[in-house]
Amino acid sequence: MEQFLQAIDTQTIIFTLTAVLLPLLAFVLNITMRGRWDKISGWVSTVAILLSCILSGFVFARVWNGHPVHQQLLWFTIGNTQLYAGILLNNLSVLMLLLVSVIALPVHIYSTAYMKDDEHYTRYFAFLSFFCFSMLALVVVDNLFLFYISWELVGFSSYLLIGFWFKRHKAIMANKKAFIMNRIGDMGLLIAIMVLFTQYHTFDITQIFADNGLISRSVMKNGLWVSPTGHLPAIWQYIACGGVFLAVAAKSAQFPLHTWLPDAMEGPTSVSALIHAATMVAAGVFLLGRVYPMFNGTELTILAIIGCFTAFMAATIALTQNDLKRILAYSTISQLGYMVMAMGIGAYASSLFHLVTHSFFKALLFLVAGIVIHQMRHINDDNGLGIDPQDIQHMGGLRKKLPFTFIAAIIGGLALVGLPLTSGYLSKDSILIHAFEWADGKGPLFKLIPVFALLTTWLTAFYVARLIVKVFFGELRLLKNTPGIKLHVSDGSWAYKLPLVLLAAGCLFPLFSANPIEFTRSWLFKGFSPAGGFGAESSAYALLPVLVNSLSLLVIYWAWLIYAKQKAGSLLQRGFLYRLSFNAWYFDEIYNNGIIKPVLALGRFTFWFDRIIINGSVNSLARTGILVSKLSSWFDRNIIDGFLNLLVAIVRAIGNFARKFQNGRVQYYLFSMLVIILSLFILKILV
Amino acid sequence: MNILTLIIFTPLLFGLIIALMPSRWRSSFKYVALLATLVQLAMSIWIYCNFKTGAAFGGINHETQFQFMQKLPWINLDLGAMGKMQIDYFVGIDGMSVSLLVMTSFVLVIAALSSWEIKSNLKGFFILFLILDMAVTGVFCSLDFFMFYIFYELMLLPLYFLIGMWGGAKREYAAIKFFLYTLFGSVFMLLIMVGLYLSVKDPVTGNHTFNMVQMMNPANYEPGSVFSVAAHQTIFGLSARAVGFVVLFVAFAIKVPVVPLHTWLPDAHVEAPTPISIILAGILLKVGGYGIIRVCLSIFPDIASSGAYWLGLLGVISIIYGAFNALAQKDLKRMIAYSSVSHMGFVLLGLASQTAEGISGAVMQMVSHGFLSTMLFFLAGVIYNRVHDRGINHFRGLASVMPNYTAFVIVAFFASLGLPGFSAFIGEIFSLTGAFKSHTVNGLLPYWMAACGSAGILIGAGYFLWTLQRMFFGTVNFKGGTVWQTALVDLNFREKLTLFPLAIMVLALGLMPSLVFYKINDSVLALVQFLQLK
Amino acid sequence: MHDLLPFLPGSINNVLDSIPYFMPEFYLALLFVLVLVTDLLFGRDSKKLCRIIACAGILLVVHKDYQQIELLLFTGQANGHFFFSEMLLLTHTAVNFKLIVDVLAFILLLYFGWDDNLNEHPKGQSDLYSIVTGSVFGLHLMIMAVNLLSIYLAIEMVSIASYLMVAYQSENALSTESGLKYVLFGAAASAVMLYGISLLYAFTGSLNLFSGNLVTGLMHVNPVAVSFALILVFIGIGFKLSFVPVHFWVPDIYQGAPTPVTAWLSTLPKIAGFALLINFLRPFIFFQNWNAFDFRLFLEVISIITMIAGNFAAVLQKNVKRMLAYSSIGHTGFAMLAVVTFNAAGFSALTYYLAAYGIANICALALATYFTNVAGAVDMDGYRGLGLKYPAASVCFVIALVSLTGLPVSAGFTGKLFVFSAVYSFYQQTHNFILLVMMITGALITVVSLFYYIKIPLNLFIKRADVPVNSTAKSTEILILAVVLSILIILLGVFPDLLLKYF
Amino acid sequence: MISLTGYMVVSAGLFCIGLYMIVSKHNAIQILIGIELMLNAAILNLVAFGRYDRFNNGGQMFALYAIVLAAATTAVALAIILNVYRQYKTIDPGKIDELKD
Amino acid sequence: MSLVQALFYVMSFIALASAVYVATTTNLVRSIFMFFITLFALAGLYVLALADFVAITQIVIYVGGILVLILFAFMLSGKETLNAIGRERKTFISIGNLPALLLAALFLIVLVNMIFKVDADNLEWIKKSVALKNDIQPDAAMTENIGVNLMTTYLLPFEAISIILMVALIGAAHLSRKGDRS
Repeated sequence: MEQFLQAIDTQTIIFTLTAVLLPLLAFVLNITMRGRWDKISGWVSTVAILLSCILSGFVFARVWNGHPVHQQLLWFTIGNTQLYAGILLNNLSVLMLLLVSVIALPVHIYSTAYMKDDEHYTRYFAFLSFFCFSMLALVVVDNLFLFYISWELVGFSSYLLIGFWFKRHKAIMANKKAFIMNRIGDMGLLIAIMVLFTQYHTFDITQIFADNGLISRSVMKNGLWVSPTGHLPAIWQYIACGGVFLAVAAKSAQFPLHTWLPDAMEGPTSVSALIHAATMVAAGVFLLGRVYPMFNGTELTILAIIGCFTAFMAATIALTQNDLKRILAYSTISQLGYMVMAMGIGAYASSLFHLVTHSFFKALLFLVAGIVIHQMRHINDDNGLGIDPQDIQHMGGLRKKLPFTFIAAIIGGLALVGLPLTSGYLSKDSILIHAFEWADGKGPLFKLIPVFALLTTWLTAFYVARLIVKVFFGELRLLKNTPGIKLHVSDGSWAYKLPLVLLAAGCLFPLFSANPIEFTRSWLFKGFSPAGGFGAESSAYALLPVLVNSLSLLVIYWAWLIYAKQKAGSLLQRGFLYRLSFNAWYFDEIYNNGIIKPVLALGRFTFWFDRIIINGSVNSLARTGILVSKLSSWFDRNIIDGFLNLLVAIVRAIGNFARKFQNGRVQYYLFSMLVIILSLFILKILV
Repeated sequence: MNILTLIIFTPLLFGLIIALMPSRWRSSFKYVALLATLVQLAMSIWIYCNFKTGAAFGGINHETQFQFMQKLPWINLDLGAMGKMQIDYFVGIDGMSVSLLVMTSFVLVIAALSSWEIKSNLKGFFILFLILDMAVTGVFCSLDFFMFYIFYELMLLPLYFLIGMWGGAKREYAAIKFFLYTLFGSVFMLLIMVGLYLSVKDPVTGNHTFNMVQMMNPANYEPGSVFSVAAHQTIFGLSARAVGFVVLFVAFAIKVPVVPLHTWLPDAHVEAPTPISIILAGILLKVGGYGIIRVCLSIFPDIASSGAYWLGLLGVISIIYGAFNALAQKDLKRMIAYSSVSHMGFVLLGLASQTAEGISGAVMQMVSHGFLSTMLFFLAGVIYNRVHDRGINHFRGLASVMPNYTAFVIVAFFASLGLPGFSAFIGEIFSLTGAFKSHTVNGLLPYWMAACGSAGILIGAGYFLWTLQRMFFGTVNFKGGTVWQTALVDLNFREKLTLFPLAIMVLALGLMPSLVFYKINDSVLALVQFLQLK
Repeated sequence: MHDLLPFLPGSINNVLDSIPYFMPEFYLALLFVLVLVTDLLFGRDSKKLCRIIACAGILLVVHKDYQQIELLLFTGQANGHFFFSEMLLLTHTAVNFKLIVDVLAFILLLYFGWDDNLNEHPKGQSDLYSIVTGSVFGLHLMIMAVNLLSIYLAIEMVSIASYLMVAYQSENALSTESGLKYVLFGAAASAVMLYGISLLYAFTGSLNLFSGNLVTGLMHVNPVAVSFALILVFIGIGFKLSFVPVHFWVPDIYQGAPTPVTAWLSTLPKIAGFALLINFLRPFIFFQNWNAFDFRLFLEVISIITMIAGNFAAVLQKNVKRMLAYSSIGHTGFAMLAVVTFNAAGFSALTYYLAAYGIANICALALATYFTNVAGAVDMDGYRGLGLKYPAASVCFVIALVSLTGLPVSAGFTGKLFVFSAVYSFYQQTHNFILLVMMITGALITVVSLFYYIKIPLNLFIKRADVPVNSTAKSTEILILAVVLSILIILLGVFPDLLLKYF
Repeated sequence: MISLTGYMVVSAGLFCIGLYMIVSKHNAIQILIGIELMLNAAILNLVAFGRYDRFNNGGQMFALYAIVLAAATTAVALAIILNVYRQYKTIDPGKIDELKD
Repeated sequence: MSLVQALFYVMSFIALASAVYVATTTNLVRSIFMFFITLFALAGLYVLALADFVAITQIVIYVGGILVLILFAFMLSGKETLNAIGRERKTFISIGNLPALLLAALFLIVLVNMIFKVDADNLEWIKKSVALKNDIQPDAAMTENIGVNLMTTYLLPFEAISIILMVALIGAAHLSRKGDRS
């Protein structure tokens, strides 16, 4: 099936292929050269990803807004089905390709420093490269079968990386949990793929999901799901969608399968930055993007509801967390909820836009967190304190010690909150606006979605502010408790700083749009919107950003007051008191009694709910599984084997009966024989 | 000399050589056995390379489409009024056999390599090993039912002794249980075989025949004979053909094993020494699956269709039930044994679907499980050899002590739980796809079976990961304390040499499934077509 | 005298004409006298000589048997020849049976001298050889007998010889005990049989099964009474075959008798008994309107019960010989499967099966002797751990047991296959469901029989000896015999037509 | 003429008496006598019906052979019983039961 | 015919009665001697059935051979002990013998039932035999007939039985012999 292709396309494909395979090469090199190359292994991987990054850039430049490139080769034949392995490059995949490699590069660089002292340095980079390979493959493959393969490989590499420190009990519990949760999603995806394959006899994404693809020619008729290639009962369409959603929920940590993500923070922080913030968790959203035509109205609404709920819930939880990485993890869940919700409300472009921007600022924040934790661990190790280096209650005032990091954190934080001039502002705005647009003309209940989305924005603002304030402002609380400890804290080498710079650059508006205010001008947004796109008439356009951002600022300020005030009465806080005079107390009271307490309570409740009910139910599922397994094992030993023993007993019984006659007395033998003859006679007479 | 004949009887020849060698050369027996298996492997690779594909080589029910055939008269008796009794020495392979044949010779090499651990009665061990080798190879090559049966039965006795003499603590029980279970299946198979023999006539010679290929053609059945399709004979009020199918199926299902006929397996696997566990799991189970394809489906296609639902159901039950049982095990080998039950359930499910995907998936799963279970049992054997314990709870943090070992364990475990890139994934996903598709294509299996089957993959992840977590990760803590810690050295060169090719094979098949699919596809299509014609 | 005078020349001619068909038996009679005279002349030292003469003589008889095939074919009497006033019938099947019996007898004669227990018998073995040759003569008669008188006579002849053989070791309490049991049970069974014969005679006035009025006469008599008489006769035949309910003697006698005698009892009279059974049934089965007594049903039920009783009871045995005794009961039941078909295929299957059984059983018992000789093992427990000390013998034992179980590749398996085929093709003609039940039972007892046969390899190889055996005793001759027999078993398993083409 | 039925009844009676003896007696010799009675019952039958078989003389000839065979059997049986007595000092078959399951 | 019939009844009665005594007596010696009577009575019955040669053989072999043998055996195996064993049981019909008795009685019932069903005097072959004058008349000299038959029709059994007797002789001699031949 060799097809003639234009030379340029072939070149593009080769570039892509090289970009994907370079990390794999790095993985293989690192695995095979273990023990010999220990020190340079990091650079092997980094160089590989750098080259990937460059190649991806080329490819991106070629394909973006150009014609999609699709090339495939026969992989194997099974029955009459021919399976092709191929690469599909369109706007979505090249964007993701670039995004992944661009995010991965700083993380790699960062890791060379961050993991420097780990005894399994090589293994770390091997796994990291392997992850990059899987992730890159995931975004470029052209059929569902390969997609599933990469999908699982991504999960697998995540498993390996979460459990990287396999001696830590929590880490291996976390990676098992992550993998199994993901497996639930994989199962859903598998079923969905099987349904689609049965319906369309192909795995090819283009054939199924293209504009004029098979799925657009399928209709529901009389309870049947009819397509040009066959038909199935309608229920299977829902099951397929459900399967896809399960997959998305598992990978992108959506309610109710989100609980693995916070636990996954047991992995190295650099891993969290790459996998559990920027790339892998976004794969779910990417999947949605790939199979978007599958979903119809109702299903999309459900998606929106779930996304929205997840976003809100996670945000409330994040309010009360003290673990630095957990806050970020919940924040990630919340942001992913946004993206899913955006998909649900039809804001396809906005969703992907947010995906991209989120990757940058969340990766940035994680790297920042990594530096902070690293330094805290230094302090901890130097002084033998035995504290949790991730607990923000021990931190404070780090902006003076880590100025560079502090700036990066501010940029990242602002982007996360979505304040103007950041990329986050553009994407988040676009989602919110779309949400309101979408709810227009629908029932009042539908309005809840934009409203809650809005609320979440403010909650986000609050926890981000709380985080930054607690970590960087005020005084180092450790010093308070245990004065006289040694502090050798710094931003670290260039390998720490350079990634922050790179990522921070990505958090600012210029990368995405020349216009810092209007998201519709963004090239990225345009790349996914149908031509003619969005009308600018809506009043929401003007109002919303103002409303959102001003309130966000207010919230941040609130948080500032609350957390900064408790430490040392800083000027800012006094200034606030100054402006609002006694109302400050009043606000404080209201905040404490009217808002914070309920919100905190709500946060606690949702966390409790999360921990006990959702987590609990997952655990009890596991417990039930083990119980069932014990039962079936018992059944196996006693009933099935028991049947065998019964047979043996029967054999014995008959044998013993036959032996009973053999008592050694010949007359008894004769007697028995004659009795039998006699009974034969009598039988003969009677019959 | 026919290559198949050579490959079958090479081990016997080497066995004779070992038998004739004086006992003081006992240290060289293992090399002789290894050489025998290597020679076999070389021959099977040659066969694989020279195996022709194309619609003209589909095999299944066309005698002329088989390759490397050899047909010699063997037993030739004139029984007067009853006609002539003719049994041929008839070997030949088609796509179904060739993949399993190569897999078998590969696994046998591994088994021979892992026989290094055997320390006592070497002569007996290797002679029995080579007889077993001959029998399993013979099963995959025979096209005459009588030969098939003889090889099939010939496996039992060597295995009995191999388990019984070199096995673990409960070896007597395990050996006899294995023997009785499988014999129970095969004696009834004998009855059906005789019935088939007397029902089928060779159209050329006019004699009754054991030729399996001719048994597949309804026209060869004597009118009015018990198993004739047209005659609708009954046995005890049940359709004779249905009875025949069920009996044969039970015989093979015991081997596969299918729940609830599986209980011999955990005992036998656990008690057997490593090389024998490898052969049991790697090859013996496939004999059952192969038998279902070659005999049950092909000779009784009508019943196979009407009974497909039940086959599928049994497959699903095996998948789930085996997985749950694996979850509950405390012994590593037992866990692996139950995982085999679960994995072989996919084979049955795929075969029951009677779709090209399902059958290809089933064959792939068999080949893949052949390598994987070999790997798993070898790995279990490694620690057993070091400390003579296999309790999952008795180990902790092995990863720190034996990193290389753990790496292979991770590969094997993840490959087994169906991680893409490894062969089991291809096998499982296509078995399931076939099962799912079946309802649309031929209406045999309901959709939910495939869905339930995929739950098995999930539980599979559960027990493998749990085991990983319990045994390999975490801080080092052994039941046997420091004694174990010193005993548990990492893999040596031979072990790596054994494991590495396996890992490569598993990976290669996962990445290039066409290694298998290309060779089997024509046969699969021929079989599917044949099954649809009924 | 006046009555018979007209018939005298004819009768005398008949006798003279019969002699060519009686050559093997004639030579056997001569052999008997020769052995006897040798025994008397050479006294104590005659043991070896008697054995040599007996063995050589039997070989000659085998040769004569073989010539009879040609004789039958040459005279164009493929369906058989009656002689001695229709006392005897020589058929191809009969010649086959005779060949099997003689060959096995040859093997057994060799084997008698190698049993240490028997060798220790203070009164010497020469007498045994005379008895044995006499017994072989009886077996020949049994195979050919078709007259109630010759049947009775043959059975008695074999029985008397057997009583003596069992009780031969008069200094051995067990041997004597089993002799007593045997003689009492046997005499009672023969009395019962005689009573049955007397009834048959009373009902028909004829003793001749074939040409006389026996079968037609019985048609006119009350069927219930006929059934009684026939059942009583079957008791006598069954005593030789040892089917249920006349099997009670078997375990005790097999266990108590000297091992070679057990080998003798478990094979030769049984094989000859089957020939007798076939001859006895033939006129009834082939008689068109026979309906007084359903032989097939009778045999079918007896066969099933025998298979089950013999095999299931064997499961619980500890003594090797006793276990083999029970298993031989089971084998009788299985062989009766082939009798039920009552056609050529069935008979050739039966012949083959019995030959295979005979070889394997003799091999097994020879090895039992071997282990008693070298290690003093009598019970299965005594076999523990001997497998590695005596590998050759143990492997042979396994082969013999494999054949007895009926697993490939062994003569026993092929025999079983032939029996199944014969029964199956008969089933295809009749669709009698009891045949199916029989076959299923036959298959089932294979599994059960494995259960007990495997105990010997289990003890030999798998169980570890509690006390290490320190014995230097050797018994090379038996070992060689066993090896030869084992090779034969496998050879016949792989190439059954070596033997089967003659049947 | 004497009715044949009469002979048969007498024979049946003898047979049953013999039968009773072989299962109830505690002495091997008496059991042997019982067997002889059964044999005689059969011989009586043969002889009685042999009257109607003048040419072949089957019944009478059979009776003769039966008597001779009985003698042979008895001789052997007695020899064995003698041996048993030597070994066990009893000839009660019920007490000689070393061989049993 | 009444005389013959009467003789038949007398003989039958003696035979049966003595047999019952043989069966029931606890004294072995008496039982053996009573067996003499039974055998003699039977010989008489044979004569009545016109089988004089058989009757003579009966007396010669049974009475003269077998019984003497039995007596010898009895003597050889220690009379006192054996008698002691025989006398151990006092009761005429003990409970222990009840099953045996029941068995014998049932057998008798079944056999008699059968005998009456058969109707021996009107059997086909007997009628035919009478019609063909194939029945033995009281004045016939059957001994000659037997002699001829023995040498022609029944030659084989005649020869065979010689071997049987030889075997029995050797065997019995072997068993009875004490210890080593030398």
